[in-house]
Amino acid sequence: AGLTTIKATHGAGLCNLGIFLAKERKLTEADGVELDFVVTPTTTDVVTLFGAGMVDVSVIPYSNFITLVDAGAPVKMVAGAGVEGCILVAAEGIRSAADLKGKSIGTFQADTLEVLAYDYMAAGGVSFADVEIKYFNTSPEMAAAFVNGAIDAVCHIEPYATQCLEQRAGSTVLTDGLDIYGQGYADCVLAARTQLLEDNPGAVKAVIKGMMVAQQQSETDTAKALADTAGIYYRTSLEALTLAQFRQPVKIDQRSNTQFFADRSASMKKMGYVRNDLPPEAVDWSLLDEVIAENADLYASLRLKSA
Amino acid sequence: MTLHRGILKQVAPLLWSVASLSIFVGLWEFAWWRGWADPLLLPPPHIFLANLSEQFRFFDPNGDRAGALSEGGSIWSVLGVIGWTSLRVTTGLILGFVLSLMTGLAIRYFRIFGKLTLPMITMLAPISPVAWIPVAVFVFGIGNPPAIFLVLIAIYFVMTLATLSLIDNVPKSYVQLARIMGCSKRQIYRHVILPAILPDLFVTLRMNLFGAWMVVLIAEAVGVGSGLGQITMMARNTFNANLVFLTMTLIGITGFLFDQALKLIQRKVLWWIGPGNPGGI
Amino acid sequence: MTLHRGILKQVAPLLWSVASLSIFVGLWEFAWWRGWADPLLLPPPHIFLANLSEQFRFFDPNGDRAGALSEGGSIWSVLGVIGWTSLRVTTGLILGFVLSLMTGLAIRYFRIFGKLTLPMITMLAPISPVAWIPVAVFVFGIGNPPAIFLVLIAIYFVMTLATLSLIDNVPKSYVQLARIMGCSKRQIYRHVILPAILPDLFVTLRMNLFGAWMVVLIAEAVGVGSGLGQITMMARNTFNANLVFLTMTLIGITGFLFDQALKLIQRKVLWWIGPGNPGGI
Amino acid sequence: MLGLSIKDVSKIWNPGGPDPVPAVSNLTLDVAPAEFVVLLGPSGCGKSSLLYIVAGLEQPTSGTVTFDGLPITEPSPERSLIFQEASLYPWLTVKDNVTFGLKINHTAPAKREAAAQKLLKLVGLGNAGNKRPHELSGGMRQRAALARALAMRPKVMLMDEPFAALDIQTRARMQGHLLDIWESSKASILLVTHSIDEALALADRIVVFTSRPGRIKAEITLDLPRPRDLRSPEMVDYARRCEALLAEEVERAFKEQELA
Amino acid sequence: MLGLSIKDVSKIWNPGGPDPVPAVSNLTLDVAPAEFVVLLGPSGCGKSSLLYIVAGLEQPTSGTVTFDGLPITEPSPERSLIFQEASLYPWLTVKDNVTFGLKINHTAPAKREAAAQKLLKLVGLGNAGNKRPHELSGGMRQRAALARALAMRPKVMLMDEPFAALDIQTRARMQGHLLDIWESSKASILLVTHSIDEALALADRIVVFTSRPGRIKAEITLDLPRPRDLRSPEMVDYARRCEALLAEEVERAFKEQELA
Ligand SMILES: Nc1ncnc2c1ncn2[C@@H]1O[C@H](COP(=O)(O)OP(=O)(O)OP(=O)(O)O)[C@@H](O)[C@H]1O
Ligand SMILES: Nc1ncnc2c1ncn2[C@@H]1O[C@H](COP(=O)(O)OP(=O)(O)OP(=O)(O)O)[C@@H](O)[C@H]1O
Ligand SMILES: [Mg+2]
Ligand SMILES: [Mg+2]
Repeated sequence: AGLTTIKATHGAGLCNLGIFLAKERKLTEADGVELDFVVTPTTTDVVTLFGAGMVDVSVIPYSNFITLVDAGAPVKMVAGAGVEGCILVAAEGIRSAADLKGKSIGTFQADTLEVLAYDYMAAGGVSFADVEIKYFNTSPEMAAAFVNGAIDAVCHIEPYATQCLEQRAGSTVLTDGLDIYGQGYADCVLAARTQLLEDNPGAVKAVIKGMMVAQQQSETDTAKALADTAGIYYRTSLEALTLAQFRQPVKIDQRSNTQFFADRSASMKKMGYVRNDLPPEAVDWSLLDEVIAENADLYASLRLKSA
Repeated sequence: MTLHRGILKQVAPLLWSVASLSIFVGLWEFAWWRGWADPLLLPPPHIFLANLSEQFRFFDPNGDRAGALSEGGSIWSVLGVIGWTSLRVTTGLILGFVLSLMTGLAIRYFRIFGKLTLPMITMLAPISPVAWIPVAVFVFGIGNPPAIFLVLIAIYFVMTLATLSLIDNVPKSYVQLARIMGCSKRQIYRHVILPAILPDLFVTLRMNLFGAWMVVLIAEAVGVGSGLGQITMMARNTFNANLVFLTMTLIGITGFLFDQALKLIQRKVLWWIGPGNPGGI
Repeated sequence: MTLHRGILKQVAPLLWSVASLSIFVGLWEFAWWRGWADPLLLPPPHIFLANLSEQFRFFDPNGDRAGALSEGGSIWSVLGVIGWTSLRVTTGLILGFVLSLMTGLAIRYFRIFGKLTLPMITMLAPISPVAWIPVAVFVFGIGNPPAIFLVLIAIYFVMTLATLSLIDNVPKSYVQLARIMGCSKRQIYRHVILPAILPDLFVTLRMNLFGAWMVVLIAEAVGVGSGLGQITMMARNTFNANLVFLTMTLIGITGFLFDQALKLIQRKVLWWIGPGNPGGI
Repeated sequence: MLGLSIKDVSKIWNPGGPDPVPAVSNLTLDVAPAEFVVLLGPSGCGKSSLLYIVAGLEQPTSGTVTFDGLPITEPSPERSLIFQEASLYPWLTVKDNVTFGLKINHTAPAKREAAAQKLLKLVGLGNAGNKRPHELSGGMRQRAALARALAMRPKVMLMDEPFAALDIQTRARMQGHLLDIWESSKASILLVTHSIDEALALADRIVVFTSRPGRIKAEITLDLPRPRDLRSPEMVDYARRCEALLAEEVERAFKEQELA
Repeated sequence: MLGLSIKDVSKIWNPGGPDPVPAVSNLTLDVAPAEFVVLLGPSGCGKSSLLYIVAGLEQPTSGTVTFDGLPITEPSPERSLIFQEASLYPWLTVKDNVTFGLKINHTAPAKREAAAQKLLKLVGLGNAGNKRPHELSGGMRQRAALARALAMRPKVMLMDEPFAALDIQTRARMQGHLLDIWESSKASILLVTHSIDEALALADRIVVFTSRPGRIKAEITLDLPRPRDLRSPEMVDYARRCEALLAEEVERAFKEQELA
């Protein structure tokens, strides 16, 4: 009783584990906030609902956050959610960016996965124009397309990336992002409506803190955390989940990624998805700073953090 | 003897339906058995219908959280989910039917109105319900209303255009007769055009029933968070082909029953196109 | 004087269309002006039609990668994209029309075949094209074929059922007459039933044209990687409402033109339902 | 001027088309109030076309039609028309078809029921009131259409071969009823028939048409009391005249098409 | 046995329904090869129902119909039927309607064209071959249907009031053509009409029906050469007899329904 209800959307991947745990274990209720999930099937619908102001906070790929801001939606990034885990898998015989020339690559459009492919090729000196990009809508179909040989390479997340590797003989990982972005590069972030930030910053802090607790719990007892969410949000086997979680861990404090976001925004500008660079004020760590300051012990116990 | 035959006549359609399905299922199972159909993508019925209780737990009648643990699980929760989806279909369908009929009649009745609205309707008709999602969300927020709105949108324009075409095909002699009998324009629409187009309008409605079922799956994705569409989506997102096909089966059966019900209503309401016009051979 | 009137008659429909659109646009602009419509979600035409060249760069005629990089940009690339989508619609529509007509005729022609397939078709009809996506990808891989297949699926079942209903409504006297003239069953279908249902079948086709346009947007998302559907998807992903509505406008106009073309064909091909049956008032 | 006045009326079908058909040509005909005019003419000469124009369902290509001095531009229940092919609404029972016009002018249900009973008995369909149109025989349908027209009590009755599908005895009965109603209502009647006997039995005036395009070939005024004995020498003489007039026209029509 | 043989045939419409209608009752009638039988009867007595059964379009409720000894179970081009309401296919021109049966039995196009020309001229539609059915007058449609039936050269011709919509002169011409064709083809004809004159002009035998349910009330054999003079005392006498027979039945039918 007396809880503030915060409407939230989320994706399906493991970078959402933090908010899933926060919800399932009611980690935000200590601070008077109750999470209400609005179910959406695809990121597209997350963007629509969040951009339309129908939900208060959202765990969202940074790429979609960047386009939202560029379109003028009143939202701000307030914390991180998950890091790493974007993997570019290619069929036999493709070893480098140069080998990708003239080949087809599957990805989600305007997604962190596409940005990774772009940056990887840019780093290898290959233009995006030299490859054939195939866009998909859902993860399984994209994986199936690669396994069936309909595409030559695929940018995917776990556990699909491993599935792709295992089920198509000879395929290799071209990049898992670490080599070009470095450790702890962002995938999903937590964003909130600007209006809510002004009206009720406490509620947003409660969500951030809840997710931070969730990160701490998932780091100490990964198995339990996955078991608690597996039946509800994830449908893959526990071992696949565990592997995926290892590749794409929760990380709430991503203050160190501020430059990363600016760089990716530049990439997306080159790709044509946004017109302007990400304005610095769109990334607002002030509430995160406060949560960290107020919960020093909790923060200290986290394994993954910026400082 | 005659009693026997009577019963046989009653159950014959059922038997044919069963035979029909058996063939379909048989071919599918055969494809699986020969290894043509990858069970991960196209699991045959004996696989996706096995372990029903395991699957049923994804059906949460309250729909807050499709797939939530153990809240669903019984056949009742499955029926609950089907019920909710059916409700959205029915509501959208009825609203769409009434609105499109009214629009169609108004377009022909009020000349100027018709000339002003018809081009607009023809242009809006081909726009996919998917593209209407932002509008639906903006106007109706989240929950049932946008889903119903999308169902409505999906059939409204097409039904309006179908109504127009039916009105235009009312035999000239019917209208001439009405004019001779002193019908006002209003009376011609009320007493001649409406009953004359009703039988075909019912057929159109039946066709659009399928359209509505198609769209509700998309519509339920928009923040409704329950229903067969949402479960299909979740199943696809989690690569759960068994659940996809189970849901498709449920959708098929429900749609079939809807169609049969509509056929029955049609036969009761439109008695005059019974024995007189059986056509066919 | 009469010349004047002739010209006026020619351009009148155009004028009405323009008037119709103006009202629609006017209301929308008004809603924006009053602040009812959030320009981020429902940008009015003067906003989303501004800066066309900026938007056009998302249209890449080769369709390999709509959006990324600016290879498109000219009106030609826009037309190219529309052309590709139209091609998929048309192909799916023609295939669907032919297949459903053939199935419908076969169901009534071969009794046993009909009884065996009809229940199956009625059950498959309500299953959304969305749910067919895995099947489409599995069978056809990616590219044009699955998109065309989805368009086909979307209209096939409904058109088949519509064909059946049309066959059943052929006036009894037409068939009786044919039998008296010694028509074999095949000849009855060829010379009586087919021409008798053709006019209404054309109307059904026109209605399904809109259905096909609706579905192609979904279908193009399935690894086709080009076309208006893919651009809409990208626009939605990037919260680019201007581009969403620009694409919707293009879809509306193209669909409208398709409909007009079909109407014209209908009038040329089916001359016998010209002046004799104008109905209406 | 009271009554019906057809002035210099022509009707061309498909006027702009590749094959215009002149159906009626410069026809002038007045029908006084309470006059019973019968039209005789070869098949396809334009009789139905003329009735459509008088009913207001079609516009003449040239010329004017007035009723009681007012130009006719659209149909009105004052001028009922019985179509050559009886058309009943398939979604109404026979009874509801017969009282359709009464329902339209808001006659009370009880009155409608009474009227239906009376009229159905008059035309010999007393038992068929609850049947559906497709269950009737050809003649029964035509009688139902007749009953429907009679229910309206119009000022002008336009009848296109209303008794064509009836056997001679039923036809005689219907003619009798029509005369009764005509005498009590004093309506003008314009009736098309192919039966010379019928024309002689009913008409104040017989108008014989030429073959297409229809013009007036002859008018025969029969100022005789009814019922008339068709076997009287006078009547047989009239019949012979009509036959001869028609024969000429039919001959001409067939000649023309054979030459073409 | 050669020819048409109708044995003890009854037809009940809506047999299981709430309101079964006995249309034909225990009717037995033989039509020899090359015999011309005309059916006369009050409106609604079951004549059309009988023709439908003989054509094979409807099954009798009881009794059997055989042709040349073989039971009739379905329609055949050997037994053509002209429907009471002329129905032409709206998607064919008049000419194509007339030659529809020839196309069905794979007659060569050139032959069809020739047949169409000849038949259309015969029925006076020489100029209307390229018209569409809805552009014809009522009588023209009926003549087109007649031409279509004649094109088939069947062994049995079933004709349901084929000349009802024709003026007396055109009708006489058509009757003449029908007799010519009948004599050259030696087909059996079963023709329904309401015109006693027509019956007398054409029939070898006139069969008079009772009112519904149709039974045979009387048969009149006319062993007279054609053309016949309908004004001869003998013919006038026959006409009187037919009239009297019909009058009785019509009287009875109207009485019955008035009492009901
Ligand atoms: N399809 C039908 N369903 C039910 N009843 C019918 C049907 N056809 C005819 N009847 C009934 O059967 C009876 C005989 O009809 P039929 O058409 O045979 O008469 P008819 O002798 O041809 O009359 P007419 O000279 O008026 O054409 C009528 O009472 C009619 O109502
Ligand atoms: N709707 C129409 N369109 C074109 N031509 C028509 C139309 N209706 C009638 N005609 C033509 O007009 C002429 C006269 O037709 P109408 O129906 O008036 O003849 P009618 O005198 O009533 O003949 P019938 O006695 O055979 O009924 C015919 O040549 C016919 O072909
Ligand atoms: Mg006429
Ligand atoms: Mg009859």
